[in-house]
This record gives sequence, C-alpha cells and structure tokens, in this order.
Amino acid sequence: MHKARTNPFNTVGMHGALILYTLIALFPVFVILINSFKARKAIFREPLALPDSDSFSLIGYQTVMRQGDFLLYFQNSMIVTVASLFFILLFGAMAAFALAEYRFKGNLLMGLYLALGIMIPIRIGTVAILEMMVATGLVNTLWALILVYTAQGLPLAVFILSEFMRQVSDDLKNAGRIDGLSEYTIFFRLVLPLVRPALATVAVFNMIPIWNDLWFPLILAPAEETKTLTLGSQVFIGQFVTDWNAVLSALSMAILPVLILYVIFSRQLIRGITSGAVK
Amino acid sequence: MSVPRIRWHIIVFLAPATLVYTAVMIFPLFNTLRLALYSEVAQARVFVGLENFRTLFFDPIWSEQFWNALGNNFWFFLIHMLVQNPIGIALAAILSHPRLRFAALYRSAIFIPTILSFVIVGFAWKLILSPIWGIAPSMLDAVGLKFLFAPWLGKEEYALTTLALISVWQFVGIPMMLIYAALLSIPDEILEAGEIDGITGMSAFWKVKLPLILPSIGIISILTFVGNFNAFDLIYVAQGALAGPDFSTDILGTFMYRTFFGFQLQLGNPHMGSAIAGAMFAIILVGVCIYLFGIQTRMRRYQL
Amino acid sequence: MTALKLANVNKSFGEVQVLQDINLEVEEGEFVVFVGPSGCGKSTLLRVIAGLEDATSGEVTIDEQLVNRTPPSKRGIAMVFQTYALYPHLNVRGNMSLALKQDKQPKSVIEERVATASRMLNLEPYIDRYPSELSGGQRQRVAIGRAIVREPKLFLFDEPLSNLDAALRMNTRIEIANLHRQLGTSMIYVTHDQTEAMTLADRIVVLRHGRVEQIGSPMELYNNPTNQFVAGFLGSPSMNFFPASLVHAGDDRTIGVRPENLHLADDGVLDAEVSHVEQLGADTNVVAQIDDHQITARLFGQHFIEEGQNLRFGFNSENAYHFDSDGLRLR
Amino acid sequence: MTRNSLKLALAAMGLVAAGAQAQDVTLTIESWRNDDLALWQQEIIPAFEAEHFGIKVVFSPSAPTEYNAALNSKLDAGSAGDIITCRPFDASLALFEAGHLTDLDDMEAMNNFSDVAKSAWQTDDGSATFCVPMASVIHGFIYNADAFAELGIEVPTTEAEFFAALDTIKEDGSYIPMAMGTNDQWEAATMGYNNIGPNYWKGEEGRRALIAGEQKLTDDPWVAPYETLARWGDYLGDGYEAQTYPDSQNLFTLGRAAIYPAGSWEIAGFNAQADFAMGAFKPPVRNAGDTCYISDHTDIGIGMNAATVNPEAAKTFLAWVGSPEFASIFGNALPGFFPLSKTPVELSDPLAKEFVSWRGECESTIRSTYQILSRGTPNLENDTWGASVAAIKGTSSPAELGQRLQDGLASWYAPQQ
Repeated sequence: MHKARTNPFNTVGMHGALILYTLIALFPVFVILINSFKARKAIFREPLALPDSDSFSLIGYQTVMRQGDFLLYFQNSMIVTVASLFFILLFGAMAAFALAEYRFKGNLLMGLYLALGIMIPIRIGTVAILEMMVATGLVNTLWALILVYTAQGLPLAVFILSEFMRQVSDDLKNAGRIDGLSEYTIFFRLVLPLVRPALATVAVFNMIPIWNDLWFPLILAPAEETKTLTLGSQVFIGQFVTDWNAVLSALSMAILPVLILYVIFSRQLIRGITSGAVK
Repeated sequence: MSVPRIRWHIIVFLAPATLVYTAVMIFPLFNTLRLALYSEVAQARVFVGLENFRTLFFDPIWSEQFWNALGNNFWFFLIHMLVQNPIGIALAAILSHPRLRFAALYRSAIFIPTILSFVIVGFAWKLILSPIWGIAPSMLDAVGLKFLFAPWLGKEEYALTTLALISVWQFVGIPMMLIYAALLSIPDEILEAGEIDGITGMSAFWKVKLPLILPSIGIISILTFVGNFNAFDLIYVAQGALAGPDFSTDILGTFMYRTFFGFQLQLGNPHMGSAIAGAMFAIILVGVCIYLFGIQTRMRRYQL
Repeated sequence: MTALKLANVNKSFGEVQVLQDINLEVEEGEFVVFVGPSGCGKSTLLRVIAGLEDATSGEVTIDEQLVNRTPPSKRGIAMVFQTYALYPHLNVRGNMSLALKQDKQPKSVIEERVATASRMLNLEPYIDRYPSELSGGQRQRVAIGRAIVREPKLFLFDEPLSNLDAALRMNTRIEIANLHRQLGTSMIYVTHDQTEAMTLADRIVVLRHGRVEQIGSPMELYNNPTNQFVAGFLGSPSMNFFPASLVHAGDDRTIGVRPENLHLADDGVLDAEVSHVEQLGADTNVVAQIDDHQITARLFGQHFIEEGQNLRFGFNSENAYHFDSDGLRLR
Repeated sequence: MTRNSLKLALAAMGLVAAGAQAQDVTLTIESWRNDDLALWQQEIIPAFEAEHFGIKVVFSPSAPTEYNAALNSKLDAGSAGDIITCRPFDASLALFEAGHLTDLDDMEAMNNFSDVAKSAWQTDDGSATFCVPMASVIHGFIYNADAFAELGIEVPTTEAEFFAALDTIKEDGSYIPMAMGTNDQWEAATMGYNNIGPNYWKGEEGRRALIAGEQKLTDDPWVAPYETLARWGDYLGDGYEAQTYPDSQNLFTLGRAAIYPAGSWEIAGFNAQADFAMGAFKPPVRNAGDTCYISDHTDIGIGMNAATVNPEAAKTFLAWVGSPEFASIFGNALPGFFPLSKTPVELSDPLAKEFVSWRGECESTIRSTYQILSRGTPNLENDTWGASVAAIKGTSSPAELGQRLQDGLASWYAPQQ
C-alpha cells in the first residue's frame, strides 16, 4: 500500500539532497574540530586530514587551559546564559499571557511597544547602559549581563509566546476560574505547562546570541572573576600573534556547551514548533 | 453603571518585563538616538535638529558611504530572500515527507550552524575559502573545477555575495524549522484529498502546500528583513570594521559601528553614529509597517 | 425563589454591542435553554452569568445576591464546557476535586462528593486515569462530574454535546435530563441545536443579534411564536414561508405553515412540482417548488411520489401563521 | 543557579569595595595588548609589586579591534581602569581633551624621554603630556635567511636589488616571494606604504611639510610609493586579495614565503614559530647611496585615568614605567617593542638588535598619517589603507589615488585647502 505512494527514485533523491546539505552544514565545524587536535604544521600541511599518531597534538588545549581559568569562564557563561533564559522565559511568558489573555486599554499599543526592541541594535545604547550599571554598582557583576540579555531577549519572547498563548483553550482557563483558581495559578499551573514547547523554542533562539556575545561581557564585566567563555577565548585572537592551535581549541571548546544546551532543548523545540499542528 | 475595576493581575503580569525592558533597553536606546539631534562643538553639546541627517543624506562624504551601505544591505537581504528562504523551504518540504527516515537526524545537523557564534563562523569560512590554506581550491581541484576558484573574500565584486552566502549557510536552519512546522500543521486530510484528485509530489507542493504556508513565509521574510538590516557581526568578524575590500561589504551595521565607536585613528562620533542608527531604525520600521499593513492584511489566511 | 435574575444586561466589545438589554428570571430548579444561531450572543450571555465577562451595564443576580463584582468561583455556579476543558495534568479524581480543594473543603467532604459524583456518572473505573486516556464521552462525563461536586446553585452548560457523535449525543442528552431530575438544581444550557432545546428545556430563550426574541416553554414557542424568526428556528424540518399572494392575489403578508400541517388535497391552494422526496419510513418529506419558492411537506406514513410530479397541497387556516413584512406575527 | 550568581555578584562587588577601603590598592590597566598578558602577569607585575608593597596591579587587556570602542564607553560611564594604555596621537589626545587623562608633565620620570618620544602624547602646542611613552616599533622587512642562502640572494639595499631578489625567488618557484595579503587592508598601508614611503618623502621633512600644507598628497614623494606598491602585486601569493594578516604570518613562519614586510613587533612571535634562520633588512633606498629613512613609530604609551580613586598609587606605577628598569624588562621581554627611554637598553635578541641598529644609520620618522592628519572626516589613515590596497591590486592608478586622498584631506584640513 505504501509502495503505490512512494517512488523509490524519489526516496533516493530526497536522501541524496539531505545528505549533501548535511555535509555542507557540518563541514566547517568538522574542519575546526579535527584541526584543533593537530600540531601546527599539520594544520597547514593537510587541513583536511584526520589527526594521526604523527600529527596529533593537544598543545592548543594545553595553551588554552594554562592561559586562563576556563572552568570559571565556563561557569560564568553558564550562569549568565541560564539565568538570562530563566528571566526571559518567566517575564516574557507573563507579559505574553497578559497581552494574549486580557482585553484592556492599550493592549495593542503595549504589544507594539514591547516589539520595538527587535528593530534597534541594543549595542548603540551601550554607554547609557554602562552608566546605569556603574550608578547601580552592577559593573563587573554577572547581574549586569543578565539584565541586559533579559531586556534584549524579551521582545522576541513576548512576540512568539503570545502567539502560542492564544492557542491555549479558553475553556480550560475559564474552567480554572470557575474552580476558583487565581489568575496566577491559571498562568503557572495550567498555561505554562501547556506552552512548554514554545518556551523551548524561545530558549533556543535566545541562548545562542547570549552564549556567543562578546560585546557586553567586554564592556560590562571584563573582570577576571566575571569573564565569560567567549570573552576568555578572544584572548587568543590577538593583535600580532595568532596562536592557531589555541584559537581552534578555544573555538572547539566554545562550540561544545552550546551544542549540549541545544540538544537539551531541541526535542522540546521541535515539539514547540510543530505543536501548532495539534492544537 | 459599574466602574471598571483595576485588574491588578494584568499589571503584575506586565510589570517585570516592562520594567526591565524599559530600563535596560528602551531608555538607553532612546537616550542614544536623541544624540542624533545634537552635535559637538568645542567640547560642548549643541542642539542641531535634523542637521546630522542632512549631512548623512546630502554631504557627499557621508551620503556616498550611506547609500553604498544601504545598497549593499539590500543586496545582502536579496540574497537571503532568494537563496536562504528557498533552500529552507525545500529542505523543510523534504523533511516533512511523512515516510522519510532519519528526519530528526538531518534536521538537527542542518540546524547546527545556526547555533554557532559569528566568531566561529567567520573564522571557519575564512579558513576554508583561504587561498593559502587551500581547502576550497583543492576541493575544487579534486572535481576538476580549479579554474572556478578565486579569492572570493578579497575581490570587490564577490566579497559581499560570498559573505551573504556564508550568512545563508549559518541561518538556513531558521526558515527550515518554521516552514517545517507550518507544513506539518497542514492536516493530512487536505493532502489526501489532493492525492485522490491526482495532485501528488511536486504539484502537491506547489498547488496545495505552498499557498497554505504563505503566512509563514511572510513571517520569515519580515524576520529576515529585520535581521539583515540589523546585521553586523559576520561582516565585522570576517572583514573588520572597514568592511573591505574598498567598502564593498559595508552594510549599515558596520557603517554605524565604525562611525559611532570610531576605528583605528578615526574617532568615534556618537552624534553621526546615532543619526545612522536612527536611519536604520526608520528603514526597518518602514519595512515592518509595509509588511504589517500592506502585505499581511492582504494575505489570505486559510482556516486549517 | 429566583435562581438567576438578569436585569437590563448589556455587553459590548468596543464598538460592537453583543448583548442588548437582556432581562430574564430563572426559577429555582428550572432548566432554561439559550438557543440561537451562531453569533447571536448566547455564549457571551452565559459567560456574563458565569462572571467570565463583565457586563457593560445591568445587573446579574444569582440566588438573590448581586454578583456583578463577584469572581466566578464565588458565584455558586458550575460550568461544563464544549471542549470539556479538563486539566491535562490532573487525573479524573484530581480534576473533580480541584475546585473543592481550592475552596478549602475538608478531605472527607471532598472524597465523599467525588465518590458520589463518579458513582452517578459511572466514572468509578476511570477515576485514576488522565484526560488523554479517556474517550470523548468519558471526558464529557468527567466535565459534568467536576461541575456536580461543587453542588452549585446554578449549572451552566456551554454547548456540551456538540463535540460528541450522534448516538452518544442522544444518550448524554438523556443523562443530563436525568441529572436535572435527580439534583433538582437550576440549569442554563446553551445550544444552537433546536432539538436539544426542545427536548431538555423547561423554558427556551431564543436569541438573535444579542436580543431576546422570545421566552417561553418549548410548546409555547412552537405553537405561538411571536415572529417569523422564532417560528422558523424551532421545528424540523422548519416552517414553510411563502407570500400570501400565492393564495390571495394582492395580499402582501407572509404565510407560514409547518410541514406536518400541509396535506395532499386535490383542491389544495398550492400547486407545486416535486423536486425531492425523503423516505423516512414513518414519515415522508416531500420537497416541492412553487415558482421559485420551496416548500416542504411532512406526510405521515409512506407515500410513493415521483420527482417531477405536480401535486396540490392544502392546509387548514387555523394552522397558518401570518407575518408582516418586518417578520412580526399578525394575529 | 540564581543564588549562585548572586553569590558571585556579591563576591565581585566585595572585591571592588575591598580595593577601595583596604590598605592594598589595586590598579587596573586597560590595554589592547592581549598578546602580552602572560608577560605582564609573569614578569612585569611581579617586578613592580616586589618593590611597591601595598599596590596590586591587574592587567586587563581586550581585543585590539574592540579596544577603542570599549575603552571610550567605559571612560564615559566611569568604569574604566586606573591606568590607560595610550594609542599614539589623536585617539589619546581626544581622551585628554575630554578630561579622561591626567596631565603628567610634572612627573619627574618624564625627563627620561626625548621630545620626539613624547610628541605622540602631547597636545598640539606641547603644553601638556598625558602619557608616559612606552615603546616604538620599527618597520622593515624580515626574510627567511635559509631561503636567501639556498637561492644565493644577497640582502638588498636598493630598490633595484629588492625587485631583482623578488624576481629570483619567483623564477625559482619554491617560495612565495613576499607574504602579504590585502584582505585586512591595514598591512598594505602600515607594512607597505608607511614602510617604504619615508625614503620617498624624506621622513620628517616630508611629513611636516604635509602637515604644514607645503606639500600635497598629489606630489611625487607621496604618489611614487604607490607606484612601487603597484609592482608588489606580482610577487604576492596566489589569491593574496583574500589573504588575511594571520595567513601571511603563517605563510612566512611555515617557511613558504621568503620575505615578509614587517614591523618589529613580529619578532617575538616569529622567534617562537619559525624553525629557520631569519634576518631583517631596512626599507631599500631608491638609489644606492641615498640617505635612508625608517619609520620608528611611537606606538604605545601609558597614562592615568583622571577619574581614578588611587591617583597616588597610579603615579607611583607610571613613574616606575618611566624608569630605565622598566625599559630594560620590557624591551627584552618583548623584543621588537623598543623602549623610548633616553637611557639605552641593552637588547639581547639578534633580530631586535638588527632593527634597532637602523636608528644609527638612518633618519627616523613616524607614520605619515598619525599626527593631526587623521582628525577629520574622511579619515586619512583609513583612506590610506584603501588606497594602498587599491595600488597593490591595480584597481586605481597611483595618480588617481593621490588625487582622491588629497581631495579627502583638503575637504576638512585648512592648511591643505
């Protein structure tokens, strides 16, 4: 019965196209990873060869580990990313719920206001942000970064989440109201669990720029104790000397954690993105 | 007549997001954009109205750079629209095939570039395309196409297109995921109805699926637009703030950064920088409005 | 004792006026059905009663208490939703007991009420299942059970049967009727299905464009509609309307005759060409054309009539209703 | 997670607070020299702290490309470090004029430096000096000595010899004659135009004449270097248009190129990475017997954040940076960065010695665009980058380039109008 509908030629064609694109997608990552394990000469002699007993070298990783406290940098990045995501999701979902659920004066205006931030690069507000952080004593604390990333992530989060919140059954929320649940309980107990996939989508979209950002760590929290991993690895892309072993190793080390975070969220992401289908 | 009561919970729900967003984003942004109306004369800030914008648009020194950057920006956007989105749609169409095996695997692999940082992307592609390191030339050589190779990132005529394609490579996962979701949300009954009417394979895609996912394509287009006109990092990482060769890869983002913060011996000029940022904001706002009021409202949405 | 009183209730969303000047009293133990085409405001009215929407103006009184400012959970009502709205993360027991827990009822009371309700609704075997593990009919019964345990003064049903298939719909309809008899509580039931309205209601409220068209017992409305809309809305197949000029030249009124009141008569005033015949076994529905007017006749028993045949129909004048050009009944 | 970061935040604030109250004063240095991080941490700071109890120093560099933007933002907001590493000329002058840097004229250590050395960090009228000069860099060419020996090439001293050597290398084919790319643009200007240019415009004489408006960028001394640069394109590696700065460094240190147009700052890195013998030659003169000119560019200074809460400690540190002791540590730890102190420093690195020896043979000057001329819009330095690239690629003729630069400069610089 399936035979009548699937053309074997098509199947081969589809897999062919996908495999081709997958190769294109992964190739550069592959190049970086294999070369991070090679000695300097081998990187240049045979960039595409896998490291063998001759060319294998951990010198890059050793340099990186020696140069800074990468475990601390990693911890800082982790704290900043996870805390920012937490606040983006919590605050964003709350605001999205208010916009999606309640009819009130200025609802539309509020929605537009919250979306404005998507249109201007936050970088140009740097000086004002920095002044504020200095005034509040938050400079060189991870809080400064968490606040900025939270603000930066909110517009898209509100935008996406309110779309999803509208899909949550009105009857369910009303049933809760009639059963005496407060608006807060309805939000936290009924609605949030149902939009979990959407939360994952927002998390993935926001996680990447936060983890990878170089600018705000540099400006707001450049102290050794608060350095993030991306800022830490920037040390190796220097002005006059470029230690490629170290650069490649640092980049490889920076890829892994995002990859892991992505894997954690990705099941939910797919469900989130596709849940429009089930309603 | 009942006086409407204050619904405190709405305020509670909105307050945290609004406060953080207003304090850390809107306030600093507008505080900066305000600078566009001032100029610095002898260490003092002087209100000059729209003078900076006049300079930006009409003084040849500035306007040449501005129009160049704007033109490049449109080309950058066009490539994304013509390459990124069709590829994303095509991949999604294949992935959404109901009996495809390993779909999850492909999907994750293709999404991986999207999660990489610009530093990694810029670095990796510069290595691969480098005529010195020789990955791209030797790979072309292997298939007998060596003559096609050129130092793409270094040639005025190719550099911007090359960078746009790298950016496409990085972000193709986003349209793919969104379209994939839209395709999955088309009920099977509709496709089966088509099948019975003899609409299968490619024609099913063109005649049934595509019209139904048009709203998603619209959203992707506007996200691409906003993203592209705010783009900065990839070009900065790959070509530096001067967006070489000879400003051929200069887009509004790099132009703004260079002007606002200064570069090398060029001192930062927050006033002109803010003027450029203001112009960028206006362009994006106009684009978004055209979409919202011109296209989105006219686009037919089908109840699925 | 009145269970519910609505006085001059108005509701508008921005410019759009959804409910206009609604007045209604529901007696203790009465079963009232709101009926009307979609968009007539019947669901909104129910939600105003429940407190899910605030009335723009007017008074809502439940059990002699003015409840305009009372949150839904304190109004002494329970509601059954069209989509059941079961909490997906709670099992059947949890769904039924949540409201009581929220109300800080003692454990023993909660257990007893849940047990009674589940016995009543034959839900005992499923008490530990989650909504996703239940069939549509079972979910509907859980939704009703969730309403029962609260022992409300007023039950509200929002099109509770429209997601069920035909057979189940009839069964559940009977169950609801039984439930009403057992509990003796006032119920308000919203539907667009006139059969449900006729079979369940003590009184029917017909709504159109946010206004009450007529209130009365099913038979009152059936026999004595105040206007053409109500006359056409109740009864199936619905009432035939044709210009009186077909009967008396120069008469500009509209005549309405129910299908069962049309009979075959050689001297009948209506000369029509049969376009379609429905054999139902006990009855035969004949659809026929008079010029561009279509009429339906319901004939008792089995008749063998061919399409294309010309027939003459007659009716007794006491069975004819007359309406003016605004649709108002002329007596 | 949140609690953790709260703790960290408190700890970080605690550190700041402790710095302000406790007897130990902590000085933070802002710098773009992140390559030197290890050097500061392991040699310079310990040497200072050993002599000065109660002052702790933290070297906190950022990436060179972001340094100006990051520093300016931090200074404006008041969160910058106590000690500021100074770019030469206008970038630092702007900071001084905005009140971010302290006038250091009254510091005794300033007497250890010549007027030329100080000129990079002075107001135009020389009335205030705001950074202690740290180092200069010298331009020239580094070559692969093994390759030269193998091909039998003599070290060139004139342009004719220089191009003859390049031709020999090219004919042989086993080495890329010269390692330079135009992708990053600045090498073409810094290691190209400003490397060979002083021989054309006679160093300081031409540079000052340009500032005074007596010469124009369309004059032969300023256009001719572009004509020479235009000949370089033939000797650069395949696809040099996309070759980046690190690419060039790697090409040379891996032994694939014979000549590297250089600045002395490369020495430390090249010593570590190349496994062949290297030599250096100064920019070849146009005709044998001509006076030679070199670019001995004042590159790094160090100054004090006017807003520092520890001015005394900061001045103590700056005085130490101005001392011969520091010059000796710094010069030897970073061969290729030549201390500007009047007291000569004994250098041990042979390449560095070679570079510094040219000071005795040739007239020194600094890069032509750095003083005053890059103050306006369009920026002459940035334009020179583009022009040098265009010259090498041959996309514009030298005369056109000169005209374009002159027009740009004249548009805002009164003496040239």
